[in-house]
Amino acid sequence: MQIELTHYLLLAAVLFSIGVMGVLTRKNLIVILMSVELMLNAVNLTFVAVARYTADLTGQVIVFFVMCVAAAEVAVGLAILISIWRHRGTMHIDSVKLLKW
Amino acid sequence: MIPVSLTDIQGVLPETIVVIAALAVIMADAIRRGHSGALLPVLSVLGLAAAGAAAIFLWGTSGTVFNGTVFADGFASFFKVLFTVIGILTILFSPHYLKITGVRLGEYYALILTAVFGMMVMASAANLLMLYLGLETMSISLYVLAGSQRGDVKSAEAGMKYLVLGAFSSAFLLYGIALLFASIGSLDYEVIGTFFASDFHPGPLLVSGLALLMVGFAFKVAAVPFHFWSPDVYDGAPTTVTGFMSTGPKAAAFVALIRVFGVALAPASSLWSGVLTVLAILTMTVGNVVAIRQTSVKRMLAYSAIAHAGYLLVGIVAGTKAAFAATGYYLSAYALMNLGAFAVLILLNRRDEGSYRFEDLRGMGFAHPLLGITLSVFLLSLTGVPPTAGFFGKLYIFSAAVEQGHIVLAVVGLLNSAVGAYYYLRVITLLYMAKPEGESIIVQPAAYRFALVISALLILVIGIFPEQLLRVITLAVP
Amino acid sequence: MILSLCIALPAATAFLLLLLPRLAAQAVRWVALLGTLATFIVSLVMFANFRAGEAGFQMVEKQPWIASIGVDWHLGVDGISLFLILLTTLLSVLCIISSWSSINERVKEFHFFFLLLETGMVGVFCALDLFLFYVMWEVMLVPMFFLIGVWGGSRRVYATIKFILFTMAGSVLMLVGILYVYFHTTDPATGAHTFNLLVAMEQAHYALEVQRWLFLAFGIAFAIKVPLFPLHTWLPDAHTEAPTAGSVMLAGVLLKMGTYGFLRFCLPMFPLATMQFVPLISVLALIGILYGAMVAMVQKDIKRLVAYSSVAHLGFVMLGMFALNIEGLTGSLLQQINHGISTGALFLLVGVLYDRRHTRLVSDYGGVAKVMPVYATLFMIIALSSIGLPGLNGFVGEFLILLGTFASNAFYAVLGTAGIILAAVYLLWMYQRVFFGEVSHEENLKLKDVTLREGFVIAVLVVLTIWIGVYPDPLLSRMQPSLELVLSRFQAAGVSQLLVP
Amino acid sequence: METILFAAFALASILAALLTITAPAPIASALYLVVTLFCVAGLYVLLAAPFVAAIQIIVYAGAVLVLILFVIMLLNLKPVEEKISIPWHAAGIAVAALLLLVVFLTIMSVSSLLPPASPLPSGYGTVGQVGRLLFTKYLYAFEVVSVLLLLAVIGAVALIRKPDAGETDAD
Repeated sequence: MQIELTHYLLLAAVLFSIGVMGVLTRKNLIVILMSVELMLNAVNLTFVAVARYTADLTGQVIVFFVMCVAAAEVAVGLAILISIWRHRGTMHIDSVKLLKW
Repeated sequence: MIPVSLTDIQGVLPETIVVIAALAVIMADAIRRGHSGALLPVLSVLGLAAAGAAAIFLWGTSGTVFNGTVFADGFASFFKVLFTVIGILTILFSPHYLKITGVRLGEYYALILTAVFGMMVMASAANLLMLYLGLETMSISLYVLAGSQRGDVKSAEAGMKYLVLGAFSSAFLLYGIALLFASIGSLDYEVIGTFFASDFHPGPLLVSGLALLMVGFAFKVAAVPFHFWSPDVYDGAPTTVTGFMSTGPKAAAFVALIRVFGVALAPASSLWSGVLTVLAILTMTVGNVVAIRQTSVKRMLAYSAIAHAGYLLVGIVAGTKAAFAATGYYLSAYALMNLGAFAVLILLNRRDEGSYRFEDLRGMGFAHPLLGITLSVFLLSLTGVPPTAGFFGKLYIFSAAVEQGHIVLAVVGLLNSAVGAYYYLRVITLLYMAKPEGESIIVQPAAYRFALVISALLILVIGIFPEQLLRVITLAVP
Repeated sequence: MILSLCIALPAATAFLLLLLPRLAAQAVRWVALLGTLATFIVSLVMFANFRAGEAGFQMVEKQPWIASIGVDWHLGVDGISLFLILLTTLLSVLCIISSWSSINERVKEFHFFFLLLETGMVGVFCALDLFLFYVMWEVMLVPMFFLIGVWGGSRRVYATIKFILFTMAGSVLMLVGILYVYFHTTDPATGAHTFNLLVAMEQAHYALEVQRWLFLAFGIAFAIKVPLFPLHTWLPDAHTEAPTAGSVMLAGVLLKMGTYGFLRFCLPMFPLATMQFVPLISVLALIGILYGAMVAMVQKDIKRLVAYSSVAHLGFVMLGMFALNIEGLTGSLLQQINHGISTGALFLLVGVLYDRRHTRLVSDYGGVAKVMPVYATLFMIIALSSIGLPGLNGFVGEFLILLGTFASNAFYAVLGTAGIILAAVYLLWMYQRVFFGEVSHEENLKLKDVTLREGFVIAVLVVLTIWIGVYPDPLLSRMQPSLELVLSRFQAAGVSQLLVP
Repeated sequence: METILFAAFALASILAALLTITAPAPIASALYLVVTLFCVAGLYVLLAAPFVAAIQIIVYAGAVLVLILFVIMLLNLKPVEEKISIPWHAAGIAVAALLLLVVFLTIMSVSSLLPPASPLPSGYGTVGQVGRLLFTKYLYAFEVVSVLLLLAVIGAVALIRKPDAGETDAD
């Protein structure tokens, strides 16, 4: 069987949905951050696959940028997590009770 | 090969100045840690003013720079000026707030500048990747700003919530971009526009991509039902940042909406205008109805910000040049009135915990005439009472809707603004028609008073004589 | 120029007041008085320059304002608006005088808002541009909001919010109507859309279906202002809670903005729809007349009683207007002026009593005529004018209205007459309980009669009631050509045959 | 061969992703995420994107995940029972499933229209080629992203730095 663009797109869709599910069903903030990373990975996979099947490098360049953004988001996210941890000693959305989720 | 020409650099001159100013602020803060006094805000304001001047200087250029990835047109210039105004006002309101809340974060001003930078990138993006990068630059600055009140756990949690939902929605936006890319093969607005303008059958992949893109945008402008994050974030963030967040990013997101949906995707409007109409109606109505029930003025303003996003969506739905000009006008007016309202709230808040209860405003109007008058002007403008800018903006947006035959949308929107009158005027009744609770002494720094008076006057001036501003915007609309 | 001056003078005076020191209450009063007086004199000059017998607009001014969307500073006066402007400027002067001693707190702010209110009201009656009209219509809300809310009675906040919300809900619908008209009006000179009312009227040839919607969009806003039953519920609260000057302006002028709106916009622009709505509005007007009168009868508070009497009187105005013949229209317009004079005077009179005793309950009085004979006399004349006694102004108006109504629908006229009888009952009954009999409360023994200042204010209005009652011709001759022009719109629309039932 | 590799990476990545979002201990989640990232990197190689694959491993697996693990260790996070209500849980799964269904059907319906694998120009996906595009068309984007990284660093440091003397700390 030949692997087509369709297969990559489907795989990306599955990974993206798993990420969405993680964000929506977990309460541990750090796991939620990781789920967002899953979603971004799925998007990246889509870009790279499209780049391959259209022989256009643009897709790969975009992925480079998305990775930078993802890294920045994680860094800031973890910093805020630590500052919450200092106050509360926990990482659950449950404990974030001052603001309704 | 030199990939950069002078035109390229000129096209992004305001952005460059803002970044340089941000770097200068960081350096100054590092050198004089904790003893910088008024240096940082002064540097920031100067930088923003220079950037604004540069944007005005660039007025009249058109086309794109950097290989078609960045617009250097009047529309971008207009919004760059608006962003610098928003930035300057926010910074003028900030030192006092940082002092009373005990925040000593030198990075605060640098982050305001980088957020302004991100907004400028969004406004001038001619490519979906640039849009995404501008959005993220702005958002990450805001995540940190929202969480910057380190003594207050509410602030950190607001920052976290903003970050999680921001990243979540960005992922949707990006997935939408990816699917569009898969079907069109380019991210340039121009190519997308040509693609849609030529005869096409919207393939399912394209429709899904558009839908995801729209979900992403809806999150960003806090349109119902993707609004639930915004009141909490607005409530928890430091109040100056809340004012900033509810005006600048909203303007930036709407410029992008105009450029992407209003212009590039205009030929495919049958695909999205129906959905956007429903979103607009829901957003206006839910925002207003929920705002009525709030007990904190800050939360009330947060929900009403949702309602205002609904009015602005009407402009996108109407989809004409006049409608986009109206959106630009309304965003300018909204920036002034909303920032101003938050700024007065900061001064009037009598409790330390930042609760902003309605009761705290009792009788403050006569006790503090300047604050009372300016807040009244801001609130009347938010309500949409003539001769304020808020009125003219609303009229202009809804007239565009009526012109395009969206009469139901206009009726719903205007009835909503009558609902809005209830909770905005309630604040005024407390200011002037209730007995004050004891004496209160309020510090009013000169820069603060200056910024308030200027904002209020501007609201009246562009409300009574909108002609000049209208002409400028109308010329700028792509 | 003269109309702009009429609008600008009060506003300029208002901002002049802001420059005065906060505590110089007396200076504030004098400046405000001079400002309103100057405005009144200017409006008298305008009256003198008005050419009777002409139907169209006179003293027209037109300056571009927001050129890119076709908004002009466009003013003019015709027989319909002439007397409403005069009424506004006159009542403003009288209100300032009457507030001389009753407003002692925040004097500067009070006069500031009052003068802005005058600006808005004169602006509404002068505007010949739909946008300008709407702006003036809304601008006037803000000062009224503050006048009721800050200087009003105990339930003032509730009353003022209710007033604002009712008015705004109506006016936003009107705005949609205005925008629709705007996009169907093209300036022949420029080819762009315009808010010019004269052009809009010329080009108003809408299909019946469209006219119906537009009539509703405009009409609901006006009906709330009038107020037409069942949209009247804001009125008793606002009138009762407002300070005397506010009540006088509310009753005297603000309500007329609604009836003026019908006359200026709905009738000439949407004649087909107007015809269709005649039965509905007539019935609502009749309900208003009877309901207002009956509710007034059972009021314990004198001011509330006067407020409900306004509902009844404005019912007459609407009834006459929707008779759609020249007698009815003339009577309707004249009665608007009359109501302004006599109800304005009634609120002023109630204010005089309230200033002395700080109560408005009928039961707190009795035998007042014995201690305040001059006051009682003035009150009697005004009450009789309000009832419609021949020889006083109310009679002329009501007579014309009933004449007009009888010509179009005799049944309505009969019911309307019942309203007049009821008016006599509630006013005279109240008069009897307050003024006649023994002095039942000791405090009332020491009541001082009207001062020279108070007496002057009311005397001016009494003279007017008698003058209009005896010699209404100067008014009628100036009104009728313009009203006939309105009626001619119905002939032009091909509905004249429908006018006879 | 390619087919087998794709199948292996695909299945492994899906499995690891599922484990990432279901593992009770954050540290386990992080490790499963590393597996997913490696699988995706493998797919990038199959897609003729060796440069991207390298960055994926260096930046993601190398830097981001290490950062996450570091924070987990630093804060000594242990698995805690997450009291999540059943309807909320179900709703989350439903939304994700619906999304998947829609996108899945979309892709299936257009699968015949998607381009087949075309022959690649020489040097496709190498550092030089990617770099050229990066520094020509996307030069400005590159500048923007550098500002973004800078501000992220500044922001992160600002947030976790001990409050300055005099700065109030409520807790």
